[in-house]
Amino acid sequence: MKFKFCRALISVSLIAGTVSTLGYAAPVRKKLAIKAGKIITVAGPEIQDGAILIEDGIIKAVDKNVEIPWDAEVIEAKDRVVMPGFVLAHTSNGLDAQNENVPEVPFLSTFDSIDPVSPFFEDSLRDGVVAMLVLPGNNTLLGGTGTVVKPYGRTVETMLIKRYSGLKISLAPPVQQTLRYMDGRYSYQSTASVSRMGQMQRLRRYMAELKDYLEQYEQRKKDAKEQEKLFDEEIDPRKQPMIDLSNGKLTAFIYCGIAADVPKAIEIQETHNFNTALVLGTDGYKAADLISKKKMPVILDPQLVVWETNEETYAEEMKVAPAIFYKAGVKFAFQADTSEYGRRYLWYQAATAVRYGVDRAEALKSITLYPAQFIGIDNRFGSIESGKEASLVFLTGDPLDAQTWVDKVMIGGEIVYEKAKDLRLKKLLEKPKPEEGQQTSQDKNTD
Amino acid sequence: MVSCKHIFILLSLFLLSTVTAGSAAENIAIRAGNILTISGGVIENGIILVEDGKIKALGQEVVVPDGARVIDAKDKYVAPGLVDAQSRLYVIDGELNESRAVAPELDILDAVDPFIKERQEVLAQGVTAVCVAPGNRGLLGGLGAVLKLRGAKTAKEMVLRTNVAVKGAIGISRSNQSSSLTRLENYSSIREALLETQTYMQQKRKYEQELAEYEKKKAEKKEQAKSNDQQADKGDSASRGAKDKPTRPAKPGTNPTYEILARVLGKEIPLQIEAHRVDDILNALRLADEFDLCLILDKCTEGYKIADQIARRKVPVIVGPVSTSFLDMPALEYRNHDTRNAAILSKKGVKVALGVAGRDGASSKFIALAAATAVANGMDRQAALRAITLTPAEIFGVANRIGSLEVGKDADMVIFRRHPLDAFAQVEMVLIEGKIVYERK
Amino acid sequence: MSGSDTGTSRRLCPKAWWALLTILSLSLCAGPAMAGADRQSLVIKAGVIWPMTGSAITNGLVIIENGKITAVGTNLPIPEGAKILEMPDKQVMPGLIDGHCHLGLSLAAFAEIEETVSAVTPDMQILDAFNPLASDVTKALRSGVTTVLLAPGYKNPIAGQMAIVKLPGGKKDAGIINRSAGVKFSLGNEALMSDRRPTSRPGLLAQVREELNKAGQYQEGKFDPRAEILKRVVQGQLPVHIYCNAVDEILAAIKIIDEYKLKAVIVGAREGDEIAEMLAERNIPLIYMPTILASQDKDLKRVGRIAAAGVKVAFASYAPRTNLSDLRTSAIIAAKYGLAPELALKGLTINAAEILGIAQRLGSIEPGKDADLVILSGDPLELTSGVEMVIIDGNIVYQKEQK
Amino acid sequence: MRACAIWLTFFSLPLMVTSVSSAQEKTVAIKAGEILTVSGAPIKAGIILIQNGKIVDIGTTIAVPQDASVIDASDSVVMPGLVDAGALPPVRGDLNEQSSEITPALRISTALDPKSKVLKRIVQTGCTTLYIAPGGANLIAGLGVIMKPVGKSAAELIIKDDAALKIVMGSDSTQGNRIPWYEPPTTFYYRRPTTTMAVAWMLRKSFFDAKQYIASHEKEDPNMEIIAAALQGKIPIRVAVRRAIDIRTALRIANEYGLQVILDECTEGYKVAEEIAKKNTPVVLGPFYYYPRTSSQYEEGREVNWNNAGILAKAGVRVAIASNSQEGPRFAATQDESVDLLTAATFAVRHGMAPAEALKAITLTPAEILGVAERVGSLENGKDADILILSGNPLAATSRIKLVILKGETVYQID
Repeated sequence: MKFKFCRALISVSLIAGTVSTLGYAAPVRKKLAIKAGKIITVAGPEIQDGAILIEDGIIKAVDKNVEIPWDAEVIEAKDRVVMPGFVLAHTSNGLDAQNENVPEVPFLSTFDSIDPVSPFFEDSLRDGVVAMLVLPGNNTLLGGTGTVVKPYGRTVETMLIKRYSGLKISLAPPVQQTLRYMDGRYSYQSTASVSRMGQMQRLRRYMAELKDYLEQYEQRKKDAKEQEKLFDEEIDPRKQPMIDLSNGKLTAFIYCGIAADVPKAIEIQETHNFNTALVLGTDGYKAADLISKKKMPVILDPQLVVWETNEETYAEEMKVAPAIFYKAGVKFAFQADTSEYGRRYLWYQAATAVRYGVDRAEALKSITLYPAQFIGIDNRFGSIESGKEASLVFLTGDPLDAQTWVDKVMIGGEIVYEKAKDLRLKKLLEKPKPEEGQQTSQDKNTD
Repeated sequence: MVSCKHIFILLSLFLLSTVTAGSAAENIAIRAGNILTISGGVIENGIILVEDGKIKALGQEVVVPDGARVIDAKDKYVAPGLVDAQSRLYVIDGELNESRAVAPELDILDAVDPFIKERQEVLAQGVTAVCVAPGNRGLLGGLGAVLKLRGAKTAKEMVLRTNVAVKGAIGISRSNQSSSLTRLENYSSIREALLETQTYMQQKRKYEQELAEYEKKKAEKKEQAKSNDQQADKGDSASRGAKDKPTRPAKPGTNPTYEILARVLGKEIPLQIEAHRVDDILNALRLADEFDLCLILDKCTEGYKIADQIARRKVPVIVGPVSTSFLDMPALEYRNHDTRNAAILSKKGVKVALGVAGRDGASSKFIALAAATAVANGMDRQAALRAITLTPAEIFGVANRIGSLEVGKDADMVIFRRHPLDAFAQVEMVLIEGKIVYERK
Repeated sequence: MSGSDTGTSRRLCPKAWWALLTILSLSLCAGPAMAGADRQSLVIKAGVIWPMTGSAITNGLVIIENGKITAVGTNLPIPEGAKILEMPDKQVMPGLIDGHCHLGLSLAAFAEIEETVSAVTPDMQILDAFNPLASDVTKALRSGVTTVLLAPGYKNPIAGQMAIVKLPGGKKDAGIINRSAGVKFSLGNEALMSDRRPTSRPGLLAQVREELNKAGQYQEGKFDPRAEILKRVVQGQLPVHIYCNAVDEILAAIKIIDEYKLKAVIVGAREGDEIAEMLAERNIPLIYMPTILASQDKDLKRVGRIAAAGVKVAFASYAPRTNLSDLRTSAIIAAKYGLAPELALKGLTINAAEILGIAQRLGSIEPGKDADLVILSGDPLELTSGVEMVIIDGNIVYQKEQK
Repeated sequence: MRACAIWLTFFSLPLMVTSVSSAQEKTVAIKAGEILTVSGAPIKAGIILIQNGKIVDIGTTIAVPQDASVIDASDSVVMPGLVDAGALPPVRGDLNEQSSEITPALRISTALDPKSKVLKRIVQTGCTTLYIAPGGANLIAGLGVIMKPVGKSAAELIIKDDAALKIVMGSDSTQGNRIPWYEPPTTFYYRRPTTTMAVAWMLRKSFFDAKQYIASHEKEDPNMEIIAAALQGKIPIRVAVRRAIDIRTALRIANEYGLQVILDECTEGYKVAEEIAKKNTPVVLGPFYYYPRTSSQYEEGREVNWNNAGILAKAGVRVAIASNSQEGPRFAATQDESVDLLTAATFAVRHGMAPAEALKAITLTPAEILGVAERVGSLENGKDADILILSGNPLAATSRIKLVILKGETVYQID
């Protein structure tokens, strides 16, 4: 831990220049008032030129005309749109390694693996994310428990919002990608040495053994009581997370690689009644009506638009997961991935959903309130309501407009990001100074 | 005109769904020219009465209750829904096997994808049930199941019976190479697993006895303690109570592998062994004799060479593929494949079921063709028809539900325009449990 | 017999034909087994006769003399001393013709037919690898197939010369009909390899064009066996059988056929239905892949659509990929999924013969044609009807054992 | 359903050709809320008149003939069909002929698959004109082709064959090559180039050889023919370069041989914008690596700038934005993996490019660079009626393509 801290410090000093906000260490003011051009509360209607009153990082009031106390510091944001910070319901980035290569390791925690200086957190903050649930990857049956963090802080402790929340279960067999020649084109294929049958079986076996263990544990306890012995045996800490899962202290995030895994996930939920959230693959929409029957929360695959070939006409038809789930009346949250630039922004995912017919309000909820609910932090995050934490984003325009930028990010009443001071973004967007001598030398040998 | 066709198809599908919804409750009476009740010969100009999904009555003089929907099949054949005993329908590609060699506890239902498109095509060829089992890459690959081709969103709704058999395999060539050593290894490791199961069961029984004893002892102790308390004169009761306390026996952990194999040993679940060469088949038979198993021979490519022995053992056989053309690239073990296999076995009195064992799920639609091929190679017509209806149902223990047209069985039936084994026997209508699931336009 | 004269005989004057026939009959007489059989005449009385050229004849008879059919019809005068086969409940059809297979090679057939060291091997002859005594050949007679086209493999863009042979029926010498019946091209993606030219589709087509151009400019004298053969291809003396399945492959094939005015047959043609009319208007015939290799309805329906568009279709088994005995199965499946039944039958016999250019001798039951007959227990388009007897050149080469 | 039907008429009906020709007789009028002509100023509440697949009239006050079938898009935005100057090849398998490093005569057009899924998807993303090139694993990769995405055979698809000669610099063309060091060469991968130096050297050498070839006409050599033609400016040359150093090398070699080249990809173009502008060399940007993804990028030491397009445009370079495959040099990506043009342009604007520029960069500019501007790229009289109808501003993330018209025929429509 100490080592990690030092590492963090060093690396921080390295990138101190890049994210200026890390240098920005303002103490939290007691009273704070934001005068915003537009407030998207998500919870209620949108407010034109309203104000938000914040005390000790907690929202006290939000309305068109709040009377602002004389001692409050006023942030003028007349030309800004203020809305709750985005929430990422499921990610495996920011870890040094995503998957343990042992199938059953529920006792692991991403808390010990999160790397505070990972550029992922920096990027997320830049994109207006204020809270995220970091879970293990999709290649481990019982991957471990997750951690809810804010993408800001020098150590895991300072980032921490909620430790020990959510447990990752993956029904898809671990995937090793290999290049195969398939119907005329090379494509990456999974060559899993274990099968879906095996995954389910291992899970059942684990639960059966757990049941055995608990019974015997109780039995031993009873015996001890009968024999007037003192009973100091602890529950096996490695089993604790699954126990908590069964008695509802944790939420199971079940990864369904293909639609066929969804019925199995539902079966698991029914037999053990875990409270469950489904993390879907690209074709999860096939099971939309199943899911809507169970009213399960859904976390969509980063790739929202997939193509399907119509058997009758050979036509390529677009399938848009959010639109389908919206019609089915399922609550969903988006994932962002690091592969491609459109998909890595939550606002762009929401915009895509709206493009294909999802209601705007619902789309906005699905990047703020719903994910907050899924990961159990909606008492503090997800909307602008009095009593909630002042974790807000200041946007230069409408959240779903591609030309809008995140201007400021406030977490717990503290401004933690400002575009104006974001040197890395500057570097990415502006023309570099021409290197000395280059120009002239070019001129010489080209003329 | 294609677009019209397309619209039409959608429309008809829509209608179909409404029909299914409607026909759920109502009774159906089918006036059939020929009723092929597999179990009881052919009934000409008979009537089949279907009531809430079951066959209520069938015969030549059956009174049709008013209000029943009458389906006219006077000049047609009605047969029970066909069954493919070696199907891959619904099973996700590459999910047939676990890498572990001995894993009988795996359940094929976990590899089933309810969202496949092929179902309707296979249904349209008169197949109403398939038996899916794990592949041959594991020595004990897992549990098979019988599925009905209902339109369902989950495996649970499709399944007719689970745990129908534990699928095993002996002497399968790897990358077109096989050696007698691997054969030996396969055979012996299956045997080992069964022996281990026996010891496992013994331990379990032992534990139960010990537990019973312990409980008894404890009860006695309680008695003693009580009596001691009653004659509470000296204060040494505690010391007496303290000595030779009975200790609870340690419970052996439950092992799903052995639990399943125990049920196999108990003849509760049959062992379905895929064996091709004569020596492999003989090995399988030897296993069955040694442990007194309920054996099902799968594939049985060279069975025709030892038909008598198989017949003597009264072991049912699932022959397939009838022709190696159904395979993608016939592996080494098919070298001596003979299309007359099924015919010879059944002539010798072996209980033969036929399977397609095709290269993918959709090829289950060829089951009738497979049977016809068997007939062309000398199999008796009736036997062949039985081998794709009742016999597989019997082998997998679902004969009380499907496989023949009898009173009380599920109303899974197909209306053919001609005899099912004719190449151009057009499927007119398919019913599953009294619901019309396919109707030719 | 030397390769060249039989090779060209197909398209030459009848004189050459007589030459060929004498050669053949000689080669047949060589077998002592049938020395006697040839002279005596055979009469088959069958329930139904399928001549393929005309409509079916019920209770007719076929008269065979010296391995040739002399008469077909009802109540014909029976020559004295003729051996008579009474089969009132059986049906007779011409021996089936397999348009594309790899029979009679060693067990590892697909190693035997792929000479992948070089991509262009038109001078190879498949017949040099053909073993008439191989187990699958002797078994093959049960299937009712009497004539097969032997082809080299799929991995070479220009694979080699194909041969047409009659199944020997246990005799040492196969009845060779044509030692070089054409050159096999492969424009499918099978012909791409990662470590040999070509590795890409454009490269594949470029190479084929290159070779054909070279052959076009090839002048006699300097010895180049490959150009030698390909020159005859370019001049249209030697037909090519182009293996291609996907639409783009077939389109590429058509383009090359047009450019070089090739005398071509397309083999495989899985997705041919999507451009069937292009094939029809160029009347390029097809040897369709074994339909039994497909399983989706949309694939099974394709061959029917192709034939409906007016393309001449024959069938192939790709044996040992599929059994020879499933040649008929493939045709039946095709018919079941929309191919006109009579086209299915013709595709097994007369159409195949015409596509392979052997219709003068085979493919139908007509006077003057070789007496290659199959006697079935029932309707040829019923899978349930088995092969009872196979006759090649008037000799009974297979008879189902009676129980 | 309706979309399906339309798809049918275009991809399943064997009689498509005839149906088109018959359909082309009729007149189509589009009533648009806003017309982005790209070439001129936007027109509010305008009408576009189409005859025989060509635009015959555009304006606000146009009399619509009675027999004309009217498409009412009065609530929508109408713009010219997109021109993708570097699209996914609808070709199966390897896109490169690996057997040699220099394959100028390799024509990608010979392997087109008109039924390819890629084309059906590209149409739905609004592309009506595509440039397809061979893969990027060979130094001189081969000849590209300009095509429309809808047609039954290659002949119907192709607008212009031998449209450009593709040359690849940087790490891709050296990929997999090995020097026959001690062991004897066993595969054809034992060959040059293995270094950036050798890339430049081989390029110079082949141009030098081509010069020799032109000088002395003794024997036919298809490959040399092509390079010679390129050298004489009969075939435009497109050089795929990423790093600034490679861009400079490319420009230098072009200078030496007096070539007029087009630069592809140009990931580090922003560093040398002025030089490119000075040579007035057009640039086809894409694929867009906003964050380093593949290892090869690290090997190359490529640095990304999000505003590459904007900087180049500001410096006065003619910039086209192409989708391109992100899959790597050898195989075409699927549409899922690549970026559609509208999205690319949208983000270009987000990162600093002027909206008008960005719109040009996916329509008119690529058309000019490809040399088909007289047919496509903008809404003007006489040009092909390749038209998109969108629900809103094309550069907004929330607006969707509602209708795609190709040569006057509706090829895609949302139900």
